[in-house]
Amino acid sequence: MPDATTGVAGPPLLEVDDVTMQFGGVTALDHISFEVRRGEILGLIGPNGAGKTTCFNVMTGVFQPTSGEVRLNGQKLVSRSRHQITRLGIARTFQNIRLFPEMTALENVQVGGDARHRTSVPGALLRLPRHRREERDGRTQAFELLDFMGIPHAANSLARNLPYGDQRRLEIARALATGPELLCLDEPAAGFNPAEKEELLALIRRIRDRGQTVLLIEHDMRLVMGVTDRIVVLEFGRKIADAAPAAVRADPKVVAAYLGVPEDAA
Amino acid sequence: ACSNNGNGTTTASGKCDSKIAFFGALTGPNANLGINIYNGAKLAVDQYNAKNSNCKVTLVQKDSQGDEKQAPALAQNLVQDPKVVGVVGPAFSGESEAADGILEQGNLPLITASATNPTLAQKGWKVFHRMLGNDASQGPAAASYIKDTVKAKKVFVIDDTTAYGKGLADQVKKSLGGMVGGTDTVQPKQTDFQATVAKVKASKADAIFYGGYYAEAGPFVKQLRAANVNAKFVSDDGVKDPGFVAGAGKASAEGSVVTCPCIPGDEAKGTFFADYKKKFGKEPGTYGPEAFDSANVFLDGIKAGKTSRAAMLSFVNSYDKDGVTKHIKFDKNGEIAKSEIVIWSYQIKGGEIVKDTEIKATS
Amino acid sequence: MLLELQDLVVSYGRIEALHGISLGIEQGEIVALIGANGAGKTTTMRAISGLRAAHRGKIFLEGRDITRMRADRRVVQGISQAPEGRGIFPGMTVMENLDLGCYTRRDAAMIAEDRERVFTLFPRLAERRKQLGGTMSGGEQQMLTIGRALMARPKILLLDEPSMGLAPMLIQQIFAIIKEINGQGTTVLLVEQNAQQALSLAHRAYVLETGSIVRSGTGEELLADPAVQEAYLGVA
Amino acid sequence: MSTGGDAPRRSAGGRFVDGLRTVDERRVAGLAGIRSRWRALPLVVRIAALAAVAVFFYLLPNLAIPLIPTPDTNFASVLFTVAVYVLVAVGLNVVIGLAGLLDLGYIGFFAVGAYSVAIFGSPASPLATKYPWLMLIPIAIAVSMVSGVILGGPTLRLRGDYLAIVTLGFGEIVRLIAVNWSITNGQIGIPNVPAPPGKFPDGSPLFGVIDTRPFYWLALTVVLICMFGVKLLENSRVGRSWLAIREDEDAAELMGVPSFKFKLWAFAIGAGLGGLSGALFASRQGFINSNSFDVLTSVLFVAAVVLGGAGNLAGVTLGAVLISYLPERFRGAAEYRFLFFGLALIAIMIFRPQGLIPSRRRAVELADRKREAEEEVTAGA
Amino acid sequence: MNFEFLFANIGDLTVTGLSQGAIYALIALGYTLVYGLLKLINFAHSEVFMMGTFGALFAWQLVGLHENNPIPSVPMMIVYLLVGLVGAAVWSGVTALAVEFVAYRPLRRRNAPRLVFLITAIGASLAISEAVGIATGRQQFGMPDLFKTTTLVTIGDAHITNLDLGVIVAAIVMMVVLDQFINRTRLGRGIRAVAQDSDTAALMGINKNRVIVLTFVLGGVMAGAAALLYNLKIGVTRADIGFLLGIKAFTAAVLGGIGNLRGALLGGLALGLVENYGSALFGTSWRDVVAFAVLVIILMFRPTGLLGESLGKARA
Ligand SMILES: Nc1ncnc2c1ncn2[C@@H]1O[C@H](COP(=O)(O)OP(=O)(O)OP(=O)(O)O)[C@@H](O)[C@H]1O
Ligand SMILES: Nc1ncnc2c1ncn2[C@@H]1O[C@H](COP(=O)(O)OP(=O)(O)OP(=O)(O)O)[C@@H](O)[C@H]1O
Ligand SMILES: CC(C)C[C@H](N)C(=O)O
Ligand SMILES: [Mg+2]
Ligand SMILES: [Mg+2]
Repeated sequence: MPDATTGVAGPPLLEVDDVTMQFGGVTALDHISFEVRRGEILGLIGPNGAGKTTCFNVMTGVFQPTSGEVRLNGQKLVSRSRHQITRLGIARTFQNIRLFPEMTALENVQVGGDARHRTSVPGALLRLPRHRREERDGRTQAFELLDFMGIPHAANSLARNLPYGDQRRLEIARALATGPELLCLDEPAAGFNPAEKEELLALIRRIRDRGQTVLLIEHDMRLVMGVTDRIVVLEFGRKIADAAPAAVRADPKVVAAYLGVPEDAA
Repeated sequence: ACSNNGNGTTTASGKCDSKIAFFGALTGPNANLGINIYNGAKLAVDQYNAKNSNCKVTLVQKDSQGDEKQAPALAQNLVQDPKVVGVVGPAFSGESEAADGILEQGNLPLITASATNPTLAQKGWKVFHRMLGNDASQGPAAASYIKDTVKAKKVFVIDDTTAYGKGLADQVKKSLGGMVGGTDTVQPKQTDFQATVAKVKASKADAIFYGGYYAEAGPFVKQLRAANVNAKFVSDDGVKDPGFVAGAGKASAEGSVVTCPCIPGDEAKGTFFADYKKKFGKEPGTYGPEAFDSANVFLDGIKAGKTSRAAMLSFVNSYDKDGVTKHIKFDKNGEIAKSEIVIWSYQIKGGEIVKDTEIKATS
Repeated sequence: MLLELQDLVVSYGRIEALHGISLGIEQGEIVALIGANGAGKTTTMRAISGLRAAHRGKIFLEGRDITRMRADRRVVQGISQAPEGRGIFPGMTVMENLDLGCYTRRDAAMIAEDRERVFTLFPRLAERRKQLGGTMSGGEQQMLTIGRALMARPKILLLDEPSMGLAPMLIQQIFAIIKEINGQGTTVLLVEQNAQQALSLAHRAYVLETGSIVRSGTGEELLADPAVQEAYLGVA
Repeated sequence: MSTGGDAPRRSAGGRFVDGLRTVDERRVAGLAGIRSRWRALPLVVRIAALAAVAVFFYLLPNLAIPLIPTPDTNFASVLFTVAVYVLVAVGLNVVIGLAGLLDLGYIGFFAVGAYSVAIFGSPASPLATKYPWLMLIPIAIAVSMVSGVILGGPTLRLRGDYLAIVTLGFGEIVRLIAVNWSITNGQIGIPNVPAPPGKFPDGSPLFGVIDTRPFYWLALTVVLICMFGVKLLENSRVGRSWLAIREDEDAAELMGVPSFKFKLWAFAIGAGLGGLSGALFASRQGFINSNSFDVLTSVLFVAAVVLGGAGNLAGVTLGAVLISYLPERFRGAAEYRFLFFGLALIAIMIFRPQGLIPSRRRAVELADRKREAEEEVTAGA
Repeated sequence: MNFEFLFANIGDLTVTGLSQGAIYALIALGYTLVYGLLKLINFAHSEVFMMGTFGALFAWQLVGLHENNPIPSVPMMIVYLLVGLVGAAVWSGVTALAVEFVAYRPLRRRNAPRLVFLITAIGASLAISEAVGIATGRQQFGMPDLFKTTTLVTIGDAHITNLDLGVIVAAIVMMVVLDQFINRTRLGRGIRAVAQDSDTAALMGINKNRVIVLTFVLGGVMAGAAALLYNLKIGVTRADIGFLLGIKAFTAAVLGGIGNLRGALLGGLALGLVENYGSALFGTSWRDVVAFAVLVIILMFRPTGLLGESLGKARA
């Protein structure tokens, strides 16, 4: 199995260690291991049903893997609760958008920001100074993130009424608000047209430039090849490649399993 | 109507606007019992108004549905209306527990024509009066009926957990002593008694005493007979109503016995029986005569110019006169004299409740 | 004209999503509808299939006015839609989902044949006959949606972003399939973000911009149109 | 962990606040003109207006307004009942309206509060203590909150309607324990529940049976304080977390919301307020038995919240007022009042499915949806 | 705790528990059907059932069978049973439809939130039971006896009466038929499709409103059948009997896994047994406490009931 050979090497931020996930007879992940290094943009690709989303679900605590372990900064994640994992520094978006539809965009982002806040009922009832500070900072940060994602105009609209594309952006803003070290994006460009994909590509780079690590699932090869530093390829729950974009593109196994005709039209 | 008179105990201003109130169930599962009592009181008031057309008395009705939950609010209501100088009721013991304390705070005299729980007289309520014998008499009477007339060996005692049913069943148990071959409770509004029927069946008792009201007793007996339990069914004044036969069905109700510290309507003195029949087109039901007497005590008071509650209270306390059911005179707890207590037994025959014998009060 | 929209207006509450669009589709054509996010493509599809009411305007199928016809009746009349996103029945198996596709059909033998055809197109569905639709992966659900729409043997097939969420190889396949069923006589209305491919496949196409049709023409014409190239083909 | 916060961006954010105000205003104005105008008023004016409303409510039993007073029942007594229902609705709104947990057994907490006061306060109870009334109230709240946590702990994992039936079961269990337990004395009940302390100069009790206004004023005060507290929670991280959980619990968890903790808080706070209202109820009633705590009443509590507009304090208040006031107002038509009441519930909900005063967010959303739906109807769907 | 009584009578307790549970199960089917389809707790279903008890009574009165009539001959009994069944099913079915048209359909048109349906359901329930209460003077009505209850077989110490056997068999047969209908027929598949996603179902050519009406009628007919059995077993009815029984049946539905037809049967029978054993063990007054406590415990370990959901959405 080709090992990663790319330049942007940092210490491993996230390690997926020999993870297996079975659903009844279906083995969605079959002894998968890979790592995400601090500061990189890692692509996760593979045919439909290869296990990419399942991999996210295991990392973020949605599923308990049948076996194996996931570590963030060396800390074990398996069997931790989901909100704890988020607070440890992983945030994600969803393949099928899952915003809080009846809350405004601003509130959606604020909820994300609250992951880093401590005060609870007593603080809110007594309006303790700490609570006031957190509220103020959370609000400011939420506005900043909406701005950063290019949807400041949406702040006071209910999420459900936003156009599809803005909803995808809002999801990313909300995930960023939790202050993650690792941001996991599940097909963020689905349903985007080429121009919008172009914007998204720039945006992902900017997120990385803010110091955050990005793990990206995407079927659009132009986007993946354009933005990632390294790519892990899954097929039938197994890892079939783990290399720099150029190497992956040329890998015959990947071509056969996933890309089809080398020159795709994306 | 919304002015708040801070002091309800003061005398009402006008002379001819006094009210007395009926307090009890006019609707709800055991409404028949309340309606009988209301009718008795109504007859008294109408007769009074016919004779005193220049100074009529209003009969206020407070329908509690026999539900303790509703009672406190209704009692407060009565207390807040200074024109009300006397209450006939509350009809049931349970609602009495809930309401009488409030009437007491309002110093509003009450005469119940039916609430039979003995402890009601022992709570130090000055306003409390009872026109009939209590369950400390009825319980032993029922027990002796079971022993002497039914000649049962083993009795299964059931109550409905109300102040009345439980209180009475406890008295019966005490009197039966070792003959009690099992006990169980049912809940008001229950319709499915399979579990209790199973217990009765397993106990092989030859008589059942049921303390409670007719709404539950009817279907209970029906299910009992359907399960081929043929023990003699003995119950109380709460079951002495055609509603029992309706609930149980003629066949199942047949032969059941109920006791009651009330006189049969046709045993009442004077023209009561005829008057009642004429006015309502049917014979007086359970406690009609007692209610008639209770209302008349207050009406006599009003006639005598007792239009404040305090005056009415002392009037009632010193009342000493014959009514249609008995000689009326209350002791310091508000009970009538021992010698005036009667307990009757009644039988269900061919779907009718017919009077059986007068049981001698033993306690 | 198999299907015709006349001056169609559709709104969501106070938001008017389509401002009076007119378009026509001839028997046997593949017509593509392209446009940016929120342009109103899905809304157009839903209006045709009857899931959204027309505020104003008319819809004709084979010359008959179906504007006020219920959605389920339109299926019987030969309109079948593969909805955008997750339009599968999550609690039913793959097999049951497919069977619902031919709810209005009664020709058992043909149905069996069509089912086999779908399984040949998407072997993954055949493997997972008994799996619940809701547990399939995103791309697998997309296959199921398309397969199910095919099961209806419609006169006109509405495909809303069929390539969304599919792996590159499968996208090629999907476009091949569209071509094939069109060859067998099914008319197709295709909504796609993947404008390049959609336009090369389509006989004719319309460009939708914020609720209005701004351009139309044959596939080649639009492919060659510089404005279209810039806005939708990512040719900078 | 850097999410930025450097100077240029902040100013950008600040500019947006201004820009947004206009957007917001336009959006709201289309639907709820009064609401937006209200929010546009200066804070002082708003406080003054609220104070005036409060004063009005304090004076209500003394005002001779036509039609409003109840002909068959003492008005102040009805007002007290109304206030208790409002308190119930405020508490239940935290659970249902904010956190989205369908609690059909809220009466259970109401009962726990009521029985706490009765059991520890009534001389007729075997567990009577010498604690004064003012001590009994915090005890009642505490016991209710603990019961909320006891119920919530094991069951908050359950989804929507499973939780609903479990809470309903809880409410019934509380009632049935009251029926069967010797201390609570079943149907027979507990008399002489203590009332708040205080005497008129003439020695008659301040909180007596004849003049019920002091009770009403007390309840009103409690209601206002609790509303204020709930409002503080709503406009904070806590309220936001509740909403997020209501919208999509899984997503909320994945965004770092400890959903169990906040649901438990919602339950405990709701239970505490329920217990407090029960305690007030018992003190005023002077007598309680198991009948007062039946499922139907519990269901009516829910009706109050939804009828008025779940999630909105003014809404649930109005709902509670209607639920408790209407049957009293029409006590004259005793036979028919619950029939009419049932029909009224249907009619109101059909004409205002979003509740009488919907919460802001729902108002917008529902107006949209309603129009959509109407269009679908015209299309013959 | 009275173990002695429990074990001495375990057979009889089992039989009565099952026949009790069978009635719960039939009512629970109605809850589960509507819940599965519309995700709606049809609170008014208890009243649909209550109307059924009166429906049977009226039908009998119409053909001249009154409470105190003598027990009829076997052929007449069968006729009367059928008459009662038709009367109950028609009244229940009509009530169910009325509730759908008056209380639910207008809300669906307006896309009202789910909770609102619950409130109109409560309103409908209150209105129906009050209307019947007023019409009947809140009186209790006794049922005629159609046959004499006799013990058919005795297994160990369990006396199985004709009534108990009939009730249990009827419930099982109806559940099986309904289950086959939902899972095997095209119409049943339509019902399930609407249950999961009504928009997409329309795209399959399914008429949503027809499916909903059909479901309410089915639930109503089941409730009618339950009402007939209830009349035979309990022997009286009243305007307010629906409420408690409705809650029990809903509990049974949840216990089995709401939305799951087989779960409704299982939940109903289980609830009947638990109640009977529980009341033998702890006293009859603790019966409902035991029932609800068991419900809570089971849900703690199986959060979606014994059999989980199936008519509605599985985890998406
Ligand atoms: N709960 C489940 N039960 C059974 N099979 C499941 C379940 N969840 C996922 N699977 C299967 O596991 C495999 C992996 O699914 P996953 O969603 O991870 O795919 P993916 O790589 O994200 O695909 P796509 O690109 O289509 O989104 C799929 O074949 C899917 O059908
Ligand atoms: N349910 C809804 N409520 C309110 N507005 C909506 C709703 N659905 C769509 N819209 C709005 O209608 C417009 C058209 O949306 P539509 O979904 O038809 O666009 P589209 O062209 O299909 O976009 P996409 O490429 O994102 O699928 C958008 O502005 C969108 O925000
Ligand atoms: C009317 C009577 C049956 C009342 C009954 N004696 C009771 O004390 O409650
Ligand atoms: Mg995926
Ligand atoms: Mg679209």
